[in-house]
Amino acid sequence: MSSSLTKLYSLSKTGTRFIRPSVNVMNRRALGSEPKDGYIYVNAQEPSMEFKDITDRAAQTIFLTELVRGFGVTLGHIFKEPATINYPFEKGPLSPRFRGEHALRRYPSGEERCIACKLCEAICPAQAITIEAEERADGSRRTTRYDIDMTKCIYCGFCQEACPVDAIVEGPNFEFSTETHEELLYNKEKLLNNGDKWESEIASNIHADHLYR
Amino acid sequence: MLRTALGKALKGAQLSPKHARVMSQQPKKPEQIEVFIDDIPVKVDPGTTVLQAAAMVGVEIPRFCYHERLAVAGNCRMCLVEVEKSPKPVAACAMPVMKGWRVKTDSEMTKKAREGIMEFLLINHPLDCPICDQGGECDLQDQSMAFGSDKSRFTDIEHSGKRAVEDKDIGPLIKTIMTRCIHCTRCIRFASEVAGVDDLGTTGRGNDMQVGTYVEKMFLSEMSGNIIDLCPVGALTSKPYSFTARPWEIRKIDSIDVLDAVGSNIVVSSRTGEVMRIMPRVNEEINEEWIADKSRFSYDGLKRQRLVTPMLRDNTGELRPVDWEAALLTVAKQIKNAGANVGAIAGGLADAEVLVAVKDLLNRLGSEALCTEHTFPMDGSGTDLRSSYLLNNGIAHAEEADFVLLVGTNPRFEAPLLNSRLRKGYVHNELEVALIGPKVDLRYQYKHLGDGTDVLQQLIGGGHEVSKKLKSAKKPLIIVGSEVLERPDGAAILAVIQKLSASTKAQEGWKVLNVLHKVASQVAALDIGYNPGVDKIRENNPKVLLLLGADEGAIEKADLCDNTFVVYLGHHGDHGATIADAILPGAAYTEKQATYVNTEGRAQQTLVAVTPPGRAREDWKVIRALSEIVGAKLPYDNLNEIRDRLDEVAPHLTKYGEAENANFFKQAQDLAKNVKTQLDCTPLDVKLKDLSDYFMTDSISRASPTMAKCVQAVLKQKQSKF
Amino acid sequence: MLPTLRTVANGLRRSLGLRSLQTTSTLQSDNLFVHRDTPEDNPDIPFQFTTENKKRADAILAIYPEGHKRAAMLPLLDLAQRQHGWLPISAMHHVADILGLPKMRVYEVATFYTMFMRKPTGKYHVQVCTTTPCWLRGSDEIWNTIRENLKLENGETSKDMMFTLSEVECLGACVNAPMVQINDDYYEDLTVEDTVEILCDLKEGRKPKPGPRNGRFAAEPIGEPTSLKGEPPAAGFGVRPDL
Amino acid sequence: MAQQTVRQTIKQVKPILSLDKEEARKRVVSLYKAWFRQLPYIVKQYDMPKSVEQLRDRLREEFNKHQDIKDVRIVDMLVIKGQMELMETVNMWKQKGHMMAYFKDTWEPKPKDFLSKFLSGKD
Amino acid sequence: MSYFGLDRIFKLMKTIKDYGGLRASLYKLYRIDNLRPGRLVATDKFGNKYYENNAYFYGRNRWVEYAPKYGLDYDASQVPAEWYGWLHYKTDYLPSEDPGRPKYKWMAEYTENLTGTKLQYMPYTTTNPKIQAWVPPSKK
Repeated sequence: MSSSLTKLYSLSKTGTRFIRPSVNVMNRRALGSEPKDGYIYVNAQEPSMEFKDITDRAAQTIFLTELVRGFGVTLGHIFKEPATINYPFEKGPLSPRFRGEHALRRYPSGEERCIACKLCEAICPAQAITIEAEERADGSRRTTRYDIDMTKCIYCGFCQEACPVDAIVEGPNFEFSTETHEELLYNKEKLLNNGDKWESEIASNIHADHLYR
Repeated sequence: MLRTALGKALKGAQLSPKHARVMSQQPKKPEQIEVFIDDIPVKVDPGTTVLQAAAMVGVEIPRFCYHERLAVAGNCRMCLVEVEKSPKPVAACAMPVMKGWRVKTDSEMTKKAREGIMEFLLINHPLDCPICDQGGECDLQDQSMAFGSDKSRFTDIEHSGKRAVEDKDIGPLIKTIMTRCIHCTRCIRFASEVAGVDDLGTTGRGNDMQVGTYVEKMFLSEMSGNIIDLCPVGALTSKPYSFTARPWEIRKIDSIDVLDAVGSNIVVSSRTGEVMRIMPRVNEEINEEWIADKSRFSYDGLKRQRLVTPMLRDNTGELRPVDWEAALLTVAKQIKNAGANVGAIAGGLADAEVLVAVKDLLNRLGSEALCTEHTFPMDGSGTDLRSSYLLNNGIAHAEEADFVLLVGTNPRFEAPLLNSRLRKGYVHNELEVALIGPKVDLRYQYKHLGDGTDVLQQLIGGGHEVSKKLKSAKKPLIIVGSEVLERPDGAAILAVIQKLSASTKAQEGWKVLNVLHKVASQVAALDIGYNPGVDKIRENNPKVLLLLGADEGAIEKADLCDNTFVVYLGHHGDHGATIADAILPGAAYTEKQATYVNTEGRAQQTLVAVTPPGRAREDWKVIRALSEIVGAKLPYDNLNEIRDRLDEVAPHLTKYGEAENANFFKQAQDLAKNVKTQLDCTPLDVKLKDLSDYFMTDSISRASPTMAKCVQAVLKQKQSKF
Repeated sequence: MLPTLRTVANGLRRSLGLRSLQTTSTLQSDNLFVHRDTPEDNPDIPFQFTTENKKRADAILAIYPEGHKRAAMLPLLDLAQRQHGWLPISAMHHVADILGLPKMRVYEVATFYTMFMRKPTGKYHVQVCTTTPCWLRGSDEIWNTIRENLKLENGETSKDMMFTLSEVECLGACVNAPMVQINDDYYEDLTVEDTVEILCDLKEGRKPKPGPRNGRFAAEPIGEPTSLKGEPPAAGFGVRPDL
Repeated sequence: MAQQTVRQTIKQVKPILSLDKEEARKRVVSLYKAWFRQLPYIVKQYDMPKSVEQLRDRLREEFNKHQDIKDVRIVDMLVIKGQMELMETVNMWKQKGHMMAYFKDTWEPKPKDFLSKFLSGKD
Repeated sequence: MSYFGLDRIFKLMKTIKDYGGLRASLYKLYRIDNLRPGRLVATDKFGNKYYENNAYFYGRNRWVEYAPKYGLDYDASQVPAEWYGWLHYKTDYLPSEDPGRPKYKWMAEYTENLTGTKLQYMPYTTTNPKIQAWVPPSKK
């Protein structure tokens, strides 16, 4: 049924050619008046006052052709498959390089990767990252504080580019909106937890992209 | 190492370049020679190295092992430059220029040499910059960026090719990651030349060479922190600072160290309102570019045991936090009740501003009971003549002396930088040192004359073996520790020394008598007119006693009446705070802009690096606020105004950076004749005899965990066999 | 068991081309350049020169002028090593005391020279040259013979403290290759039988005669000289006539 | 002398809207009424956590703040400002926060003299 | 038949039947604004069902039906991390089949965006206080 209506719509589209044969002519005239100096007149032009054109315009006004065509388009779309995706049930395609919510990753052994080199903090153009570090009991260099103000972050991805150990990454998640501002002030635990939650997806994204870096 | 007995034997035969510099002050000047650095002509003295000549025309040659204040080693080869007509590049740091040399610091050969050296250095240097504390301020990083090649032939997929070296444990201050070492030997040279502690060296040879102590041994020096600054890579880094901050996120504030009376110039690095580290700042007149370990590492004491809120002692005798209004009102009430019967004791860390504010306040209240914690003889000239309590000759000139008599002092721990000057004179300048007092280790040889006061008498009488040397010396120095002057017979000792110094034949302008103080506030306090010693307080028994950071226990609760109301104004909960009835939290030296006068009479100011913690306020402001509530409002509201007041009291207190000379030796000696006290026969003694005594001497360093670790490490090292 | 497994695993990983994670420092030298206290080498073990050696030490010191006494460090350390068989840390300390030098300066020298043995060494230190000329002349056989005879590997010392075996680079006796140095003596032009004989002699307390083993006196050709047979030419031979 | 000048200037300067006090008063009253009528809607539209009574009190307070002003031109000027404010409010040009700003706690003035600076810890 | 669109009606009826009757289908339509035939690919541990129907154009051919327990409180963040890639067309592997997907024992259980609930994240400091105040010694 819908296909027949679509056809009807396309008929109305071709019909315009019969109803408005002057369109092309007018276009051609507008474009045809291309002057020698190479400039094109783009402003509204005086309508042609030839008898033929005047009657043409009058006929179109009288028979409400534009209105009919508009309805035709609307009617045709009712029966077409909608192009919008039905979020949150359907989700759009995403690149493995998508830069979403931050996460701190771990080594396969479960040891946190971050070594507190502070390069991400240094490169962050929005100064959203705050790091404090000290020596852990085993003598390794670790952060005691790794805060990202997600409301400052501009998701440029410089932090993950700067990271020498792939610790801070921008994960795939973009569905982390919150009701309050405070919830977006991520601390180290939150980021590590993000990493633990999303490791499956983060790892496969990195795997998918590894040939290109 | 530099000076064994040989040095004495070959007197004057062979002189190090530095010695030559000292000697070149004499009129005969050798002809200058002309050389060309990158076609820029420059006239230099013979013996100048290529590197120095290049520096004269502003051409900087990269280097790792060369350091201005250390002997030339010439082992890093980074400074290789091309010299025209020379087939091979020459090491600029070690090669003296010849007449007409054309040095090319930017030629193809030079560049190639540098790239080659850099590549060699990087072969065995680990690529752990992200976890290296030197990262961001690393000479190797900078120079490999500037002079290194942009590619490497070093491929090491197996991770087996790089040299790995065992880390050394050289104490709680210095962290070693020896794999990063590039063998510049700066630390070794510093240890043996400046610190005088020959514990570092190279062991092994070739690829196996490593810098270390060979045996498990702590680097037992009071200046050990300087090797951190010297290390061009991250092999030696600061243990307390380790991993805490990066050089690019740090705010650097020029300041002054107040933990001894030398007033070393420092840079306070702070980050997020926290002092991260303290580093030396070059000041040729005081500390060159070194600082002592206490100055460098006790900053973590600034974060511990702090007084952050005013406190009052409640009915049960417990100290309770209160707000400023309550504290000030209570203290003011007590002061009003006391009337003129108010006293004040200034501790070792009080700045000139608070000293003058307290003095003004107490004077307005009608009291004169202003004392310093450390005493000084008042007989004779007392503190009226400035020259009798200053290190008159200046710290920098100590290295020029040819004979030094130390009386009752251990400069190594009381003023490590003065001691390094003396050691410099000893190494390079044939300085002879004699000491009266307990036998201590100064890291150079000296003649121990005993620890009795009778030695002084003998010296005056000329009957002593040393007295001839003292009298004949052109540049003699007598350095008296302030500690012996605190003895009951201090006045007599000072009088004897004044007489002794007058008897020398020092050259014009050379000041023989020098007093070495131990605390930073003393000179300013005496300049402003405080009474040295707390005797006055003991006599007066004031109703309200104000302690300005007086933590040395000069006065105890038992010395005071029961109803004496003790107010403590300071920054640390130490001895003073425990006996106080009211605590007004003040600012430490990194938290205020304040004036300190060092032992040579040089006024310097600290700057604000971080804000005072909690509800603490700058000290003088507390006094100013108190004065308003008491009803004796002090006429200054801001720093400029109180500095104007300082200027009124003593103009030199605001001439920052300049040492105001004092020269009243003659008058002082005349007055000294009136001294009635007799020399005591108890032996002269100093408190700081050993390295373990050095680390914790004031409220800041006592609160510092790092310093506590140092003490423990030193004591542990004592048990060791090495 | 576990180390074996680890070795196997590492080998496997390497052969697969995977990166292995290095956990310990790589061994680049068989010597340790830091001191470790051991029962036989610690500063508590007293070291004194014997009266004889004391005299020798004084004689050595007397050679050097005042102020240059530290130059006596090498001979003194050698003396100590000869007395003790090797160079314990207390001997280094003793030398430092004699010379009045910081101990570190002595450590530096003692670790620099490979001939100062800082580990317990056997009575006979067998050093086998395996550098190219000796190797070409069959040092491998000599090496293996000694190894099997003494049942020692490179750098090991026998339990009875009689022998220490080490493989060394050129000892400068290439004309008499292959050769072995045992303590101060060179045993040259060795065959497998010669080597066994020398070791047997040593084991039985005899001192084998040092020098070449094939009848040569020194480095001369075997039998007749093959060159330079004629009378040496007079002075001025081959010089331009106008000079 | 100075007063005379002022008086003269006042005479010479033309009034903005109102010719006399009575007229100015009328304008004020009408503005007050307009605000008053709007208050219930404001509460609703801006979802303010306040009751209409509270807003009324606040409105009265706001008007009383200027009750001492007698100069007609200043009154007119304030009335115009009030109208502008009302317009912004009615048209929802403002947001909740702007409206709630009327109910901000009174804030202490910046400390001026030494002691109050000291006690507040502000320099 | 297809010319009159009757096939679609049959398809619709089949879909309704597949979904378990008219009532269930109406509820589904109410809940997810859509009623489409699709192949059930898998169900994850939370009970979310994943469908695929390649008859629809790329971008709409995969969808999730949130677990019934969520009712109308479904949320986009209820898709666990393993399924995220598949649902966003990053991979065609199902999580169970994907060889590149690690499974470490330290990996945390997936949680949805918890904002607005009691379990929501609240920032707190992870550092020690910078200044240690002096505590006066007690008299006791």
